[in-house]
Amino acid sequence: MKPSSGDGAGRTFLDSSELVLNMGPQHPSTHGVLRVILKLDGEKVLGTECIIGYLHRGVEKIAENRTYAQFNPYVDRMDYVAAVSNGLGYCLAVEKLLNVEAPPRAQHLRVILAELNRIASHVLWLGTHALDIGAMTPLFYTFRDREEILKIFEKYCGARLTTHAFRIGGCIYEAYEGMEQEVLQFCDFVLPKIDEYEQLLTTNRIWLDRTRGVGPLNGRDCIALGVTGPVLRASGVKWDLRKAQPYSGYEQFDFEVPIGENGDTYDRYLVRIAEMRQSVRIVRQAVASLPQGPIMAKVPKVIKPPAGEVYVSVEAPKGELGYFVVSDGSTQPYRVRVRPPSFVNLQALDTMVKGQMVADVVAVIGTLDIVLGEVDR
Amino acid sequence: MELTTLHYLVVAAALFIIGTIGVLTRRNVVVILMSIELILNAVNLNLVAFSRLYNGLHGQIFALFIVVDAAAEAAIGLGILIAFFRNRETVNADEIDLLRW
Amino acid sequence: MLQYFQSYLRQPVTPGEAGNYLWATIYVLAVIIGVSLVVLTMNWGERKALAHMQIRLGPMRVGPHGLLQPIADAIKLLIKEDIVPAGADKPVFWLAPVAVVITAWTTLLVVPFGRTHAITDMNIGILFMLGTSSLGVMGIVMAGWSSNSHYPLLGSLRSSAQMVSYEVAMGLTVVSAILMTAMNDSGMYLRHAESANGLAGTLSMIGIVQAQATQGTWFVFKFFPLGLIAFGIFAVAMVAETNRAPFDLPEAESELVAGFHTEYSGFRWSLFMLAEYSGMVAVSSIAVTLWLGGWLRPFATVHGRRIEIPHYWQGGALDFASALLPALLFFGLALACFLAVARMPKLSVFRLQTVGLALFGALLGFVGVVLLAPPVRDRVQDVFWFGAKVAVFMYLYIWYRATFPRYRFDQLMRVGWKVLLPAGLAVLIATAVVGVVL
Amino acid sequence: MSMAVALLAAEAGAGQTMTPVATGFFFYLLSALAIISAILVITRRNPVHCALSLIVTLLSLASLFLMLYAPFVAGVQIMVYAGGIMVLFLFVIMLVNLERALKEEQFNKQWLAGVAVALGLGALFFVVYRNGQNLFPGTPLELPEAQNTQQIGLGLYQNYLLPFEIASLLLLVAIVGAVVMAKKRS
Repeated sequence: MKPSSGDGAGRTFLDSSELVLNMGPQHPSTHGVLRVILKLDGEKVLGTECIIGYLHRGVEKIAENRTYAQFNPYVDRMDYVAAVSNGLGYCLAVEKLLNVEAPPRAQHLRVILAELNRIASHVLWLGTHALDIGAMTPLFYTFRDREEILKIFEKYCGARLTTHAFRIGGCIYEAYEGMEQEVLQFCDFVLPKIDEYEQLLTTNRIWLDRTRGVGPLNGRDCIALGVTGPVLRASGVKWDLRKAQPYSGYEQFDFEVPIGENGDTYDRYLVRIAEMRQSVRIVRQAVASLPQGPIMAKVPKVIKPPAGEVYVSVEAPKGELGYFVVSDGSTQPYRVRVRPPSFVNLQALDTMVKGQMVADVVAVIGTLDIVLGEVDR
Repeated sequence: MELTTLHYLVVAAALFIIGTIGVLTRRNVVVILMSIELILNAVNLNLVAFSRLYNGLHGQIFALFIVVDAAAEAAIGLGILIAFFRNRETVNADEIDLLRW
Repeated sequence: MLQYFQSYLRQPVTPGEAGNYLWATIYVLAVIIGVSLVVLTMNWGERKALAHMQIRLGPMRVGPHGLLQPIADAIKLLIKEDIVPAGADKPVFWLAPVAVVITAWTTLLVVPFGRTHAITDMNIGILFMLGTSSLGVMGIVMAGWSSNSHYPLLGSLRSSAQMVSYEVAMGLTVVSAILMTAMNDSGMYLRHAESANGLAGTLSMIGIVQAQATQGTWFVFKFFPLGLIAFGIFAVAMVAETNRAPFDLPEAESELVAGFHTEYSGFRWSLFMLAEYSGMVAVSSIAVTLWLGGWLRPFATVHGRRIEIPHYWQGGALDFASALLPALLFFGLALACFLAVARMPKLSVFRLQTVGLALFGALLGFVGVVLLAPPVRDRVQDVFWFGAKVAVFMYLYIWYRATFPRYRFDQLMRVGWKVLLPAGLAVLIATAVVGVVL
Repeated sequence: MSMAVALLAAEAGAGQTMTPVATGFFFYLLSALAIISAILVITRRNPVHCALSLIVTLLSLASLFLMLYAPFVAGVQIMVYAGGIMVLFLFVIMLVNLERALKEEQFNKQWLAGVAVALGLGALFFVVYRNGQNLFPGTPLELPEAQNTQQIGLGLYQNYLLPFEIASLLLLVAIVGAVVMAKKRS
């Protein structure tokens, strides 16, 4: 009857002990259109298979038919909850090709927006992750607080989500009047809110039960799978591109790289919470030391980088976001290859959930913090 | 018409016979177990009816014991069935023809 | 007619016991309509309360403050297309929601809303309630199986395992409450000889409340802290039994989409919802009856161990005040409505809403006035206190839902079998021992 | 209104005792339900339907117990079978390969013999009841419903203490046995 896994008539629950459950692409908690095929023994997960591509828009191919500047808005559509980081990475890559560097003021503005975006992304992650685990209320609190960040974005560049805030060579928008104060106000506003989330979750018994020891991943596996970002750091590997190979002036700021011990879902939660606090720290420093000066480097009107190739990666909220840009000397990139953190992190799903329960799959998908726009591109 | 004990006995007898037919003729062991439940319940009905007839509670107490027995029987029966199913992939009584495997 | 009404009101027993079929039928209808109204109110109240806990407003558009939202939803559900999956086992698929509702409502047969306000009083009341409420799982399994889909199947398997395991803990705590009924007011076990006058331990729901009245304490405070622990266990098991957060695994939205009713839509789905909320009312009623003194009002025993409600000017100040409470509650609600009317924007688009809210307030005020009338007041007080206690549980359900993450299946089982069951057993044994020793 | 008053007067006469109405109707309804669903149990192809019919039978029997003034047995019937048959039902869901079961022969080769045996039994019952009719007095005695539970409790703990303990032992053995039997041998 129904439970039979389709691998032949006459096989049922007990002997084949495999139930194939198709999760998604229409499912409340696959964060978009991820499809996971689960092989189950009762509630236990024997194996998973991720099927992706439902949101494939050919971003990398599009790049080959657009000029460098034209392609810039497209990258915002990959990780749409952290568009600023996407734009930052792309701009840095093209700038490296052109061999220019954004002026200090632009770099500071970029850092402020990127870190605000990191908070926004983590806050959104926290809300949806908690919702996956069944806690409904944090979602609304986190959305309330994310709204403040989006307001700043909107005032700065006119867009809330797909910001397109940066241009190749710096920023196009000067900080609006009172932006420093608003950002600092936001910093004062968000720290108590982070405490509030922690109050709701960090010592909540059910939360601990649901996250501790769930989806464990040790540092060695992380490196083998290419996992980056908070997931890697929660496994005890201190690897943050902002520290390891600083870009956009991150070396000037004093901040810590929080790491976890056990590499389970709870540690990943703690690491992200701690990262939000560190981001606030960076934003405060960046605002305090915001230099005066131009916000745009000298970049030719028609961007025509010399032939060559370059790989630039930034620490996006979800991990290492890399751009491999090949130029043939024309106005259009010959090839753009994106190394999306979500896509690589998603590889770890199978390792993490094997032997765990169905409910943990949902928790682990949540804790990986994937965005399908970025996975499928 | 006034109801008498006999009415209940007839119902019980009918259930008993239906249960017997089920046990004797069905191939599916699960359904056979269900038929045994039917038989036990027919007996219960008899006991309770007699209990009322003779104005005592012994019949009802025995009915309780039978309920206990039915529960134990269902548990053991299904346990055997699972163990069997794991080996032979069938729940048909006809195919359960080996004393050991 | 009035005479008849009054003579009924003097009846000291429930219609079921009296063999009064007319009134029994009226009570059945009243309970069904009442529970449906409670479900509608809960629908609105839950959304509002949840919304305010989650810094939202909740329904605001349909009627003033969304008061008509549940009705609008009901209409929407009724006229929605009724989808039966092609691979479904049709008869079972059709029967499942009906079975769920029937079992949920049957449970309410013995709920004592007041000394005489129960449909009937059964010798085996609490056993009957536990039995029928455990039958509810049948409907859920039927729904899950007949949908011919993986998510409902997993949901119903989870549900049945969950309900069966929590029933055990629940049953144990219920037994400890029943043990408590078997003691006289000094906490001693009643001898067999005494039991002849009907004071011995009882399974009857009304008897349990009366035992609390006679012993002068609610069982939650009996043998402190034994009663409290037992009540706590019951309160947890009861949430699991009704499949509500944080034990809502059978319909865990983020894992199983909607669990056993994934494939249901429209009216059938609304039956599941109706049954879920009726079940919540039912188990809350059990909790109230067993531990919180049923229809007895707080401090009812200050002036001696009195079971009967004194008339207006006879009791003490507390009696008088509590007699006015039901009416005062409705006056307060009416006042809230009028305040909201005063705060309504004075725009022509809001006129209809304003008038509607004012009328609603007036209706509530009128109910308050009716409740003040002496014959009604005497009879309604019981129901008021019972309802108030159940309402606390209902609010707790909402509160849980807003606060807790969801348990995982193995953790749920662990809590049930390794925490609640031993604790329940320990409390049961301790109650028995303490009852003898004291 | 006059009808209502008349009803009330009738009640006043009846007093505290139960005055069952339409017992005949309910008896026939319930026993018909029980027997029809019992027949469905042994004839349905789909084992899930069998289990559902069995539940209907058990519930109608519980109601019959109520009519026989055995409320405690009725309650136990509902409770134990709701749990026990629930499990049975689940096992049906998990064990039986429905697609295969639906195609297969439902009755074994001895069905004729089975029916013959059953008919013989029926004949036996018929004879016994016919001849023993006067053994069962027409109207059974009224049994007070009140205190039923207490009396059963006393009976279990006084006269039937040993069987009671043996029954609990039986249950223990059944639990252990079922677990051992169903455990996977790895």
